[in-house]
Amino acid sequence: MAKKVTARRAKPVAKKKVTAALPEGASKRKTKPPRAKTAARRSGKAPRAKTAAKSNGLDADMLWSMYRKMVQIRKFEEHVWDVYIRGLMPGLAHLYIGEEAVAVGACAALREDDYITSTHRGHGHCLAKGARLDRMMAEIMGKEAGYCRGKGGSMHIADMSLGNLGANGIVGGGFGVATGAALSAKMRGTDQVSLCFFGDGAANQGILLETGNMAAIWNLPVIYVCENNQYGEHTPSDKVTGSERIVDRAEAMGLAGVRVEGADVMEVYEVVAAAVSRARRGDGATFVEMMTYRFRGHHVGDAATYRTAKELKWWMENRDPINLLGERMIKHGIADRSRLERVDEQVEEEVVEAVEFARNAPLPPAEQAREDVYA
Amino acid sequence: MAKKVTARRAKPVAKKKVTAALPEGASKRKTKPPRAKTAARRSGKAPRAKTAAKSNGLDADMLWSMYRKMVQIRKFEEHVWDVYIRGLMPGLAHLYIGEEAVAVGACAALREDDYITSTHRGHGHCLAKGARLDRMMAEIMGKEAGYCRGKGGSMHIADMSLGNLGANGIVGGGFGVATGAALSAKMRGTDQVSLCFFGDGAANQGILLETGNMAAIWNLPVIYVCENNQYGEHTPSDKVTGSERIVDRAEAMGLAGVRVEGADVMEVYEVVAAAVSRARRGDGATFVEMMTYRFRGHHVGDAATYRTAKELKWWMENRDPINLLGERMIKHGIADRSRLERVDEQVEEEVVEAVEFARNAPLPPAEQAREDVYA
Amino acid sequence: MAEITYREAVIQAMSEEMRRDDAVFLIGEDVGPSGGIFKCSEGLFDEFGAARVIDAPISEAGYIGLSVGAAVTGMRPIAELMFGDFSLLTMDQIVNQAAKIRYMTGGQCRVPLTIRTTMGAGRSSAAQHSQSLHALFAHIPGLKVALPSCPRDAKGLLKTAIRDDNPVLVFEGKMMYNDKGPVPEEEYTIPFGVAEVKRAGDDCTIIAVSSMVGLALEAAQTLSREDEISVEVVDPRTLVPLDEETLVESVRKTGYALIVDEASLRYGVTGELAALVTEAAFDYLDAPVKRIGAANVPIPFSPTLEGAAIPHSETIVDAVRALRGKIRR
Amino acid sequence: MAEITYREAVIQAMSEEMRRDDAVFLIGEDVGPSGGIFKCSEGLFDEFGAARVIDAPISEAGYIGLSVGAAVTGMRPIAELMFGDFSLLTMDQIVNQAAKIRYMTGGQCRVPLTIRTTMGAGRSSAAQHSQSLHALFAHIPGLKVALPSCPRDAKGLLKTAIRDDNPVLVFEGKMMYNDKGPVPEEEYTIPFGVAEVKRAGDDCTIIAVSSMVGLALEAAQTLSREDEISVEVVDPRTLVPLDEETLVESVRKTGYALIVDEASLRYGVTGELAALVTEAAFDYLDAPVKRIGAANVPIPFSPTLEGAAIPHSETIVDAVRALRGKIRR
Ligand SMILES: Cc1ncc(C[n+]2csc(CCOP(=O)(O)OP(=O)(O)O)c2C)c(N)n1
Ligand SMILES: Cc1ncc(C[n+]2csc(CCOP(=O)(O)OP(=O)(O)O)c2C)c(N)n1
Ligand SMILES: [Mg+2]
Ligand SMILES: [Mg+2]
Repeated sequence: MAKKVTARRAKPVAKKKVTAALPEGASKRKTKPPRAKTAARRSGKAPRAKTAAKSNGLDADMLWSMYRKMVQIRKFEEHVWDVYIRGLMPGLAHLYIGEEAVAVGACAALREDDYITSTHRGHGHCLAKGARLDRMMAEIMGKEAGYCRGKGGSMHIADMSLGNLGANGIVGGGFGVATGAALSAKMRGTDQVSLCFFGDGAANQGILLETGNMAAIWNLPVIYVCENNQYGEHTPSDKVTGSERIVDRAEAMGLAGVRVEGADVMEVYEVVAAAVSRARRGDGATFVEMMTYRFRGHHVGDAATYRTAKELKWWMENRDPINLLGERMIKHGIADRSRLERVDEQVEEEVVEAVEFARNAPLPPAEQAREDVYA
Repeated sequence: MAKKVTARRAKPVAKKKVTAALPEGASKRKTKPPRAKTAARRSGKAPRAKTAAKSNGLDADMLWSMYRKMVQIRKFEEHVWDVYIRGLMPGLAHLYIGEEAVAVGACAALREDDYITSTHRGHGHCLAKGARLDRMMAEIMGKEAGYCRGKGGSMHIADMSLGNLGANGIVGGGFGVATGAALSAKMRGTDQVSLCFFGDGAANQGILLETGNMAAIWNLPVIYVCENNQYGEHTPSDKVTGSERIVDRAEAMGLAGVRVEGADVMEVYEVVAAAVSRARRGDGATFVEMMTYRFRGHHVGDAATYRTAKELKWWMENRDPINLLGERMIKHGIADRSRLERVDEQVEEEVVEAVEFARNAPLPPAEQAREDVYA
Repeated sequence: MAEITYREAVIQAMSEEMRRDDAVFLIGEDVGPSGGIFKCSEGLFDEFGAARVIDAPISEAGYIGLSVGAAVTGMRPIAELMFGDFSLLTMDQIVNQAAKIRYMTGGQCRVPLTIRTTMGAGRSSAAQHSQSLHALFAHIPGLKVALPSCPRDAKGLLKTAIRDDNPVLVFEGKMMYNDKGPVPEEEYTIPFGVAEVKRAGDDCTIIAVSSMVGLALEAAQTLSREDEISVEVVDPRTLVPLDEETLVESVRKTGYALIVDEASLRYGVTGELAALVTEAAFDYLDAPVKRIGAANVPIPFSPTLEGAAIPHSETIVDAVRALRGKIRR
Repeated sequence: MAEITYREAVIQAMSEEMRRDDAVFLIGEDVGPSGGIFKCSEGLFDEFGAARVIDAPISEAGYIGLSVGAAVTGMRPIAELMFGDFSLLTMDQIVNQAAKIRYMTGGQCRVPLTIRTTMGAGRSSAAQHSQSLHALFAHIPGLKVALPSCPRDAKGLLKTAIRDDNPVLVFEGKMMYNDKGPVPEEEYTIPFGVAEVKRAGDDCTIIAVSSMVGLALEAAQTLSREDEISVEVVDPRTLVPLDEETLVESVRKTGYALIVDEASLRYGVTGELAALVTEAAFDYLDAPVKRIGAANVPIPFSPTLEGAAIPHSETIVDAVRALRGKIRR
């Protein structure tokens, strides 16, 4: 497995002009999606990447690491799909395919002891925060060797030893935990930060206002990362969201806000890194709206008939975060196709191994159902 | 009692320059309060008074009516205080003294069949929407003749026959009901509007985001009236509110927003009237933040030691809505002091009568406790 | 009678009532064009349009709040909460507002609000998508609570709920959506507060709700076949109002009672039902009333664990055997 | 032993634990400089400062959510919900998050979260400020629930709650805040799951919680004086965990049991307690267990109505008389 990408290891990436949010690999002519308003725009208050992006050379190690992690997530999810189809997995899972750059870019800006909270669509967050493929897959298959001993499944994977406070089956369920972890870090006098992943749908849960407001008044070290993939289940985001930009809600609560092209892992990294240093310095919370898209249905088994093939195609062709990064690495002479393919193959092997591990791992014995209720 | 003031009867009032929010009666030098940011500012989207303020003469009838209603509320509350001190009232009450212009100006812009929802500090709203003094006082004293047969008390007065859907003991409890009444009006194809009173404290309840967003996406005929009296119980609003202006939250949800000097009953009327016509036309919801101040403690019995005597004095001297209107009426030759005093005396008599009525009214028999649970 | 699924029964109930009364509308997440995650509103959007089949934002407290406001001003909302677990986000609206507004205002309004939600484990959906939370609502004065256990009841009780002028929570057993059963072709409703004897018997009464009724009927067959114990299965159908009489009568007849619910046992509804029938049938009881519920644990994900946490027909069989084996002095 | 009020006991418990452990902090509405609406945090702000005594916005769900996050990352929050009624705004955080996060993650974390809130009617506060909602939480696996009935228990149980590594709800009886009682001068805690026999007796057991314990003790005096009935009063003190043994032992001894709770009777905790003791003491019972609770109505405002809706010591006296008068065949 790829080594964990942490901000401590991270060397500066090229400082891009922050308003030019389009990934270099995307042709300018093809960039307008059939629906949705993806144009990145920054609020005046938005933090700027400082510490993390002070030179203008590309850090090859870091790019390779991010590339590898995104491929890992992609292949992991493809195997989850496969495992589901083969009937090896109980319940359901919500795949992260298409959104990899958000988790990977964001978590690359975090230290191992920083916190994240994740969502029902959480596999990508977990892997990006350093979770192991085998224990993840084991959890998804309900095995005792899984992260949660089989008690949580796909929707509740956590690895507290790596600061992953857990996925949540309640849409918006992470706001409280993440903001409370930030309060805790502040009270304990550490410089940890807390990062909350959530969707465009979750942004309509009132608790966003409540926790965001508290983050603002108490200047908490929290970064809210809204994954605006433009749908909540089968419903288009713009049908159920009053404002054009979700990030505007943050400013109205007194938070710094910024909207980002979520398919560009470097852009994501840069903006989150800036938000992280801001939080670590004690300058408070930031809200980042990431424009992204899921390439699969809401969950395994959802045929996603509520959106057009054309729309999907546009996103897959123009906003595949793995392609975009790969092309850029090639362009900058950091990678060539064969090396990229080698990574793909290596990762594929790792994931297949993880699936095999999980398949062969035993189910938890029934009596464990009564354990872990109380400490 | 004064006749109900409705928008149907309302003749146009002087069209003031909307940015000059200071009431004419207040000296320009004294207008900065010791704390809090009262300067009225308008958002670009804010509705403008149109239908209601098309001429520039003052409507004397309407001013008298509003004056009388404000005096009625003031005196009613003073008697509630008195009744509390004398031990004639069970439980507690939250007095509206100092905020009269908000309820009276806002309700003057409504029709009888329009809806309001009210708060724990609700007596002013109820009276402004046309409630009777005697049945209100009877309710507050827990009598069977009260609006709620003694079941609700001060915090739950409703008069559904006048569109008053009730006060609420849950801070923020009116958002759902008010917005739902607007949805209902729209579905039933009437042109009724719904007006939701709530405090600066209530604006930190997440349901504001949820209902405001729905009002925006469905273009509902609702007016959110935030009574920013700068405290929630003992806590100053600015300590617990991230954004400087609460109204900014509305715009971020896609609503029109405006901030108003809440001590100026005409300004309040004008702005709400504009919002009401906007809603009636089907153009959607408006959020109005009223800068106001309560002259008494949080509830009867609260000594309000958390604020300075100086602050209170400033507000009472510069922002007493009854004084401001009275002075303006004198200045414009609509009233003289003796006529104003006569109104005071008449109203005092009415309120004393209401208290007597309530005192002599019987308590509900115990068996009524089991009635009204189910329809 | 036609055989239809529990899901179809729910859809029929809604569509019939929406045809019958313009004031009825449906609001919930993804209930519109997509027909709902459980496909329980399929066809409604096409027939009634966007104005009456409303896709809500993910704002459960908010849209239940709106439904209360709509209900007191002339509409008859059906609000769907996809998973019963999400009702926890709306407790203030349901308990502090919907259940009390009529009472607090001295009877000035009616609250014809139906909240449809789901209950039950068994799908490996883990702790936040598997709860059976009806006890929380049954405890609150001002609410009514219905738990249909078969397609016929699903339709009849939901129609009654929609016509009721009070807030009603209808808990649909999500494991039953595909179950088929006979449903009358003609228009019908099922009154609240009327229990049904789903199977008559003499030796032991099982009081069961929701999908536990099916398990109890299965268990009754086994017990009849293998033990010659004749079990009577009674389904209260509504917890509030409750048909105490039918329950008590059955227990007086059989002298033994087992109460089965899928919620976690502790402080759930089985305690109340046991206490009620014990008090009313004390002198007829040959053994103390027994109760079965889920283990007092959050519902776990893995099938081995989940299976260990919830009742099965074998659990019921064993309990009845133990009960009948224990003869009172 | 010093005589202090229930309120002072609460304050002492918090200040002692805050001195003892830096991880403990208090968050709630107006708990800071003003010392709280019920004056239950008086002095804490002065001693511990704004960093540990935090005035929250009126965002109950939000700050309970923050408390969960703080609890799993090394802090020990005490979150105050002024009125128990407001807990309904936070059910998702308490039930879906706090109660389950440890279990769902396979035991990866602890949740040392104490939620202090209030219960009880009698102040003419009407339906939204008078509820006793402990049953809702007692039903949820993963939570613990304590109901102190006197100053000594208020202090001892709260200290135990703060030291417990699980989410605990402490329901304080708001009518008891001014009640005085003896409290040990020396440091002490009261373990969870240990009932206390508040008064020994032979003829009838009364199981009561919170302020109902005081009423039961009053009733016991009357019954002793006027009827020569010797009543044993047992207070479970915590509903979860529950000391079944002490309850059952008492009922086995007296043969009669009355259970008293201030919440509305239907589907409340009395059903569970009645069912439990009936099952365990069936052969010792000379009459069915009786239960008393509030009427199944929202709590009304007017004193005549409110008085009719909640239990009184006379209600208890009458019930015991009826119970003892009814001898079993
Ligand atoms: C409180 C709550 N309401 C509803 C659901 C059902 N649900 C699961 S995922 C989902 C959509 C979430 O949309 P979004 O936040 O945009 O995340 P995405 O799935 O797009 O990543 C819904 C409604 C839930 N799990 N929790
Ligand atoms: C949900 C809820 N939380 C807390 C309270 C207690 N409470 C009653 S009034 C109040 C302050 C409300 O402040 P605001 O909304 O500004 O209204 P104001 O009293 O200033 O008019 C509080 C906290 C409540 N009644 N309901
Ligand atoms: Mg989404
Ligand atoms: Mg206020």
